[in-house]
Amino acid sequence: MTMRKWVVVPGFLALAAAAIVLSAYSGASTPQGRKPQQPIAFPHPTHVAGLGMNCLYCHFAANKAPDPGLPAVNTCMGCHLVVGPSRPASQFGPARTSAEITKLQQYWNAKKPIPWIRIHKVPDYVQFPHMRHVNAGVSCQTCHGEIQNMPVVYQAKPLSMGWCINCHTGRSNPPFKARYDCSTCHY
Amino acid sequence: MQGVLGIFSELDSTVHAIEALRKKRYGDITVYSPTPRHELEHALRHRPSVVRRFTLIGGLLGMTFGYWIPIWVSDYWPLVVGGKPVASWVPYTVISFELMVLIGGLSTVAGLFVAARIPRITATIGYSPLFSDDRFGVWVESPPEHAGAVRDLLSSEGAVEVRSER
Amino acid sequence: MSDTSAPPSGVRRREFLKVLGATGAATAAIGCTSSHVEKLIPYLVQPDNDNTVPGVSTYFATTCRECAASCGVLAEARDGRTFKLEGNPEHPLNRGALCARGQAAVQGLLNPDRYRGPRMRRGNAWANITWDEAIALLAQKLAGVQGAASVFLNRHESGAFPAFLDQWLSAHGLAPHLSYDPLLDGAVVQANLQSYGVAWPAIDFTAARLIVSFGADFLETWGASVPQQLSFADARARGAQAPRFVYIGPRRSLTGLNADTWIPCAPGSELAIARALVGNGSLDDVATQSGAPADALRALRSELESASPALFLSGANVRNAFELALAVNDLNRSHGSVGSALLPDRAIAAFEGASRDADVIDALDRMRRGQVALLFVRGVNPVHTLPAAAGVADALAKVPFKVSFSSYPDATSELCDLILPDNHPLESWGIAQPLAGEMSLQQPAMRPLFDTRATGDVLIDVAHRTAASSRFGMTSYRDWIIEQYPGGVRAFTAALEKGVAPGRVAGRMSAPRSTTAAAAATPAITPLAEGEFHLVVYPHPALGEGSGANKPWLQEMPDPVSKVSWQSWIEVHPTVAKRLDIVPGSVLRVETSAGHVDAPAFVYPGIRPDTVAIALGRGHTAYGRFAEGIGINPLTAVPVALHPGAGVLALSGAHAQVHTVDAFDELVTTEGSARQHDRGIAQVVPVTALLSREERSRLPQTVANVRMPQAENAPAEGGEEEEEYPGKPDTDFLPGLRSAVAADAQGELVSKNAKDRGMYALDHWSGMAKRRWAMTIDLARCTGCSACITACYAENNVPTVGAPYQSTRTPGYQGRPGANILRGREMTWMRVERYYEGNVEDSSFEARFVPMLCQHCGNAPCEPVCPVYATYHSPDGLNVQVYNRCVGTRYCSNNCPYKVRYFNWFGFGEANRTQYAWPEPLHLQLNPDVNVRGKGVMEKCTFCVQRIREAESRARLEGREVQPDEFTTSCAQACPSRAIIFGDAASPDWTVSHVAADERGYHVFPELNTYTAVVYLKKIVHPAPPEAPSGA
Amino acid sequence: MASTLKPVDTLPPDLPSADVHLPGVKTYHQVNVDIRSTLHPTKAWFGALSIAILCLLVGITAWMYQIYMGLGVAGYEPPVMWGVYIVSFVFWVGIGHAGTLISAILYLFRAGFRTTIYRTAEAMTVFAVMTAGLFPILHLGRPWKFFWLIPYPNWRLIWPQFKSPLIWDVFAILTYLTISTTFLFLGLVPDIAALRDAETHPIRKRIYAVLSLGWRNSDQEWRHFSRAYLFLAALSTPLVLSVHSVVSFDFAMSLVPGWHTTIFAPYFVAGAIFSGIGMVFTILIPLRRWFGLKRYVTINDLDAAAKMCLLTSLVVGLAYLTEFWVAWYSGNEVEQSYFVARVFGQWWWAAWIMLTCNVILPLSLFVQRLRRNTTWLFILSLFINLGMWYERFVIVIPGLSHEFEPWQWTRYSPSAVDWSILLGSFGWFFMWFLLFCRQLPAVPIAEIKEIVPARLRALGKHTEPEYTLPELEG
Repeated sequence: MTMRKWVVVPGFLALAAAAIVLSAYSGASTPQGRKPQQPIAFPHPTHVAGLGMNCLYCHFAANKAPDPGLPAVNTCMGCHLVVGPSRPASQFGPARTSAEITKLQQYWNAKKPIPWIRIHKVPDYVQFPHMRHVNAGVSCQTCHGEIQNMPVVYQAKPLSMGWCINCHTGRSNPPFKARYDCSTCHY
Repeated sequence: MQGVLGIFSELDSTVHAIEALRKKRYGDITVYSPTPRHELEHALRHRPSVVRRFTLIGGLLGMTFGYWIPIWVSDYWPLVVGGKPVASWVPYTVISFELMVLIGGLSTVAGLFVAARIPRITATIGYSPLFSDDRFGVWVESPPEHAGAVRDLLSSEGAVEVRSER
Repeated sequence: MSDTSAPPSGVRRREFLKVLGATGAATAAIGCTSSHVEKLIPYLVQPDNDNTVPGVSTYFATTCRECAASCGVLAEARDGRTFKLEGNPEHPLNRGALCARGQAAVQGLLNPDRYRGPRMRRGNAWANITWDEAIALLAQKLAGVQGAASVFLNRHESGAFPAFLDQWLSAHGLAPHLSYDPLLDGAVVQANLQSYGVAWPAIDFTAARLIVSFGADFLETWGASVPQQLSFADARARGAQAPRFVYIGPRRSLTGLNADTWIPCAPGSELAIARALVGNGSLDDVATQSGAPADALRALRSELESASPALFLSGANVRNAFELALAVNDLNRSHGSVGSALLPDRAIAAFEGASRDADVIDALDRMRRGQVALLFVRGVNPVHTLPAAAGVADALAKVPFKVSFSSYPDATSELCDLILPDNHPLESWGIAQPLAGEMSLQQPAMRPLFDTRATGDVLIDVAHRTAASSRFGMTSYRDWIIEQYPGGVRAFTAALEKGVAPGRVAGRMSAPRSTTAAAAATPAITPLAEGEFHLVVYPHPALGEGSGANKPWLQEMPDPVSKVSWQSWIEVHPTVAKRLDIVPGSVLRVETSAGHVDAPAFVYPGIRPDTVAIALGRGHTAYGRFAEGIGINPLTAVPVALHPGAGVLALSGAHAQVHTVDAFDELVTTEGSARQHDRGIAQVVPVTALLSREERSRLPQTVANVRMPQAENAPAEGGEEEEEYPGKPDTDFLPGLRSAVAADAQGELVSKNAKDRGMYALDHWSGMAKRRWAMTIDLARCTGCSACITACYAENNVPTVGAPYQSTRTPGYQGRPGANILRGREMTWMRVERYYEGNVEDSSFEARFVPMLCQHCGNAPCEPVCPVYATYHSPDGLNVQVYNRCVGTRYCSNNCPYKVRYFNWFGFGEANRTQYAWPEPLHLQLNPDVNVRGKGVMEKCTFCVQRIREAESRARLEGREVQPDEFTTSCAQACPSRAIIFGDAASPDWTVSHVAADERGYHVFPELNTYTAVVYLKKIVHPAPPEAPSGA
Repeated sequence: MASTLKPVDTLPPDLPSADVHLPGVKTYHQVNVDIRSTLHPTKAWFGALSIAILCLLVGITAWMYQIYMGLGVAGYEPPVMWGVYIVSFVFWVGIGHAGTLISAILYLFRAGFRTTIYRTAEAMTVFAVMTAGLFPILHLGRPWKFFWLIPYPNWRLIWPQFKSPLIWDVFAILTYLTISTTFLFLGLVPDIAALRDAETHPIRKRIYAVLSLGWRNSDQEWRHFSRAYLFLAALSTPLVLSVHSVVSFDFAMSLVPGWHTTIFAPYFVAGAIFSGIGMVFTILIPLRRWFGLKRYVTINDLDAAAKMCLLTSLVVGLAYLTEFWVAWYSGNEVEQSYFVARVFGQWWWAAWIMLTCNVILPLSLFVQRLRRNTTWLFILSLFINLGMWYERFVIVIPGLSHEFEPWQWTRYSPSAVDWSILLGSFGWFFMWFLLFCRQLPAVPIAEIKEIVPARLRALGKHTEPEYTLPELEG
């Protein structure tokens, strides 16, 4: 009765192949974990965990506008005019000169904006108003991950529709109350 | 397993051979024919096939599934279209019907495979390619001591060829 | 304004060009779009004013300069780009409304064919130069030119700039400039100056009992159209108190179609009729010589005896226009409309100070005689807007050095030697003087897009290099106007908030010519020879005299009368069509003494059989990709006819031969059938059947509900009685409107076994199901002007599809302007349908305009047929279209009885495609809050859901509920006749819920049980009063 | 058993009786020989195949172009949002129906003439449905998203909308494809076994062995087989009726004038069978000539099929009339103005093509001489195919172009892309059929033997009769 296997096995293979193709094709693979090289290796831990700066200090609009606001170069220079590249020994490490701050100053002197590489992005047909989420008590970490501990920022969450809906329908922990009507995000 | 194979060229002699063998009870009989002939079926007096049960169960399963999926899906994320009830059984009857036919049909085939023991790869002993052409065959599963008697019976019934196989 | 040295961070994320189409492609290829490497460019220096919160719009109050009227606008800008214009509610002139041309100013600002910097002619080629070179060159050319040896031809505008210009010219010893406005009705201005001493008295239609217009198209380009429309609509919506409107002219323009009675008369015979109405001249003689029906004239005269005040307007652009205007002024005086309906003391100052056509013609003669050494042209295109017979091009050829300040290459600037591209008005400072006592301020809403400079600044820089430097100490034109501004810089900056301020800015030093023009003897109407036609030439309602032609919105907007776009046409009467044996689209040749034009015929019942009419505005030889080679310019066939006294150019009235040409040029029209086949789409109610609401309430209910006598407004197949008058107080169509989903009103919504009814439950915390967004459209107000269409294009990133370059792949019509529209692929989410009623063979036919948009049905037929939930009903009553879910089966469109769903046939929204609708920098106009749809996706009106959600977010941010009438849709906001009202019909606090209950309210196709969210209010028709026995 | 005992030779050729259906076929062996002799590629066959593939390539090219450019390159003219593709979809689904009807329904009715033609019809069904299934995908605005119509668990947590007739289509078509394929294959199994046993070439033998599932013609196999076959037929019978009803729901469930009518389900099913039989003639008549199967597919069988064709044609004609009557009787002016426009409007010619080909010409089948004239049947069948395509055209396009909103009334003219893709669909269909008919028996072997009298001892000593047969009519 080997014949049975002969008939059945290709069938299973075909099904499996179809399933794989379909899932990949339907965009099931999200860029979760993307970790691109940034022009300046900005250390969030140093600023947030170390200096205890508030996210809103740089991303100033996150609580009042759809877009979180990207810090202008002069925002950085506000401190880094004083805090130069050469670093004395401190709780952050031994004395050294920070190549990154040098780069920052180069950009500033060249009057060039810093070409950051975008990591967190919902598709363009999704309207994501930051202020609605921030004011509803959704922490930055909920979507961006433990960013204060990320030496190099990467995409911690899938940012897929199912993932959004999970919160919006209150299945998250802690549960949130939110609309899950399509026209809340898609128009 | 061993037995005697008689190859016939006429239908009626095959029928007569079967009748005779059934009287003698030498052992299980398998009859080969190029096409299903009711004469043979009458002679063999089989019980009704089990395939119908597969069909029934498959059909019922399909029908249930065909109602369950759309209703569950609609209520899973309630969206109103055209001011109609989110989950309404009427339109879902179509889905249900189609799935009944689909699963019912497939399980019928499954039933055939199980009941008729196909697919099988080896043309087991006691088979001749002529059976798909124009010859009829009678395979009698019989112990050696009966072999002789069976051969005589078959040839006397008009088998064009009789051979023992093991 | 932001630092544009860094591309605004918003732009890339928001022009979702590839969204849908390419997401498909991308997902097919790599699984997810966001794997693309995308840069985030921050500002270098954060603008310290909090104007630029990312993702939040800034509004700059400024002034529209598309026509001389200078309405106030709010320019919506985000991340340093201006992408939308809306009327300024504070502005006394337009009170928040804005016409199509005004809204399209944005496309002028972001036009891909703008001059990118100064250039000069070297031989036959253009050479780009720097501003320093340019200014030095101009300064050097100025030396040695004196007085009348230079001509400065400036587009007529009110306010500070003319004064500045004259000052500058005189400082250089040059003659004052010519303020040329091809759209301004010079004859009326001259007559008004003579009769009232003001150029243009404000008009209050509400005060009139009868309106008689002698070819004055006050809803289109005649005068200040927006305020006139506002007032006209207010008047017409007054039901029983509304004035009747009689239109006298050879052709029914949009204004004429809005009239209750049309008296067709031969062009030029209006004067005779006007005089006969005063009493001199027997009506029958006039009737015979003017071809107007005598009984209609008699009826009018008898009606005049009772109707007072009666408002008369003249706008016929014929040889005796000036005398006509004077006669009309007399009529107004005798019928008591002066001071009531016609308000000289509230004059519209914007039209003051315009030069007469004669002055321009005279200047051309001097050029031709070689007496002009230096010519400045700014904002006008005389080569295109003056009759070819005037020989503008030859005259220009005689001028050794010609300077153009034009922002776009056009027929005139192509002939000039030095191009100093002016900033777009939205990039400039300025002060306009719309009303005598009101200044309208103009401030930049955006940094200059290209290397252009405001003419004022250029002239000042020039002055710094010449002897006149002493008189121009200031560094910029802005400083100059602040010097002029009463109250100085502080008052000025304070006023910028509102954009308008009381007061008057110093006008021109040299007043225009003395206004006592002698009324010439009436030229008798020369009778037509055999086979001759009168030629009527009129400005296109949207393109005007042609300045609008390079704006795709205006090209695509179907002409309100002919519904033709991207094309010129010749209007002929059906009987003529029969006689010539032609069909719509057959090419005709119109030939006059001056020349001839060929264009396809549009068979139009609203024109006299002995007249043909052609619109101005198209036929540009050079005006960018959206205008060149599209249509024809009738002025090539118009002889120069200058009024001896008033010096006004008459474009209409020439005699023309009409031949058929053996060619067919299919009309690019959006019109299917012009008759509504008794289907009750556009319904009317005779004014006699209207009772004011209080009268109604006093009646016992039974009487109140008595069925109104109605012309034929019963829906074709509306079986039940109820369907025939949905306006009655206890009408049963409102439940569908009062609740988000009709089924909700009918009880069950979600199946019993559902765990929760989700957001459709009325008690859901979000309260969405408590709302029902709805709209009312008052057909008594709607004039069909189509401003709403443009507003929708602007707000919702609706692509224009008619440009020639978009037609390369359209089967059957490759490369032809408007090919996609010929194939019915226009994308407009909102259309204005124009239906004829009555007998189109004679002049008594009636036209009805119906703005048709997604009706957001409570029982939407489109929803249940979509296999993927791409369209469904939101709890707050919207019929939502989810673009990114749509797979494009187009079943929804098949099932939509209103046919308001539009499919994206090509990649109109995909930057890498030939059909792309927003070639750089036009893409900066895209509304960041709205998706740009890719190919293969169905789209439709969303009730501006982005505005709804934005208002909800704002309310949430400020911890409050959305206030009644807090926001409205783009079309409602723009509508110059306030016909559209949007809001939450489920809440009594919103205006819309009351208007929807009006007795004139009705649904389209109620018999289909769709429970639409759009309630139309029946048009009010004013039948002529029974003729008084005294008449005749 | 008595019937089988009557001697064959006593009957004159080509006169059918309840006992002898195929006078030209004397023995079982002859059946094997004759039918196996059809299974070898010939030059003509290669020629036909390459033409089919050429057409297919044209279609594929056109589709690629359309996917890249967008649907705008097709002839759509809104609000005519459905065009040639949907027309062809319904056309091909309809073609499919005759196969299942003949193989399933006639099987239940024990119609004699069914045996010889059902295999061809059945194969035609499968390939026609394979063709039809392409069009709904092909006419999508975003075909690469077609799988959103299939319910599968996904990361968006969103599912298809099961109230949409299009989703019903998905289920109906897929079910129909699966079941008819199974049905076809099941019938093939004993025949493949026969081929296997007669095959000498080792590789072919192996392939046949696998395909025949090790079939041994044993009594156990036969009896389960015939039960299963019966049940499948019993399931297919309502299926075939349901499928085209569901297809008709695509139209009947909408409110487009001319679509929104309750007559559509029976009307479409009748039309489907009618067109299907037409296609059967188109395929079978040349086949029996080229494959020398005249002894098997006898003129009597064609005659019987022609009678069915006539019947369905009359039903369709009645449906046409009923539509008009309903429109008039309903008093619905929108409906009425549409039906006036249908016959006298811009598409009067299409309507008249439809009426001529589907109602008038088939009336000729009342004449027996024409029924038994294969040439006429073939010509008629071509007209029927044309007419049925135009029937769907007349249903789809005028309805959409003449809807509620007069302002949106419009025209429609298919583009080159439309026609190329339609051509491609024919290429696709015939490619499959040609591949089939030279590899597998287009006439059943085992089942033919059911209607060929078995050799009986009663006829005396066995002498293999060498069959030299009279040339048959037709």
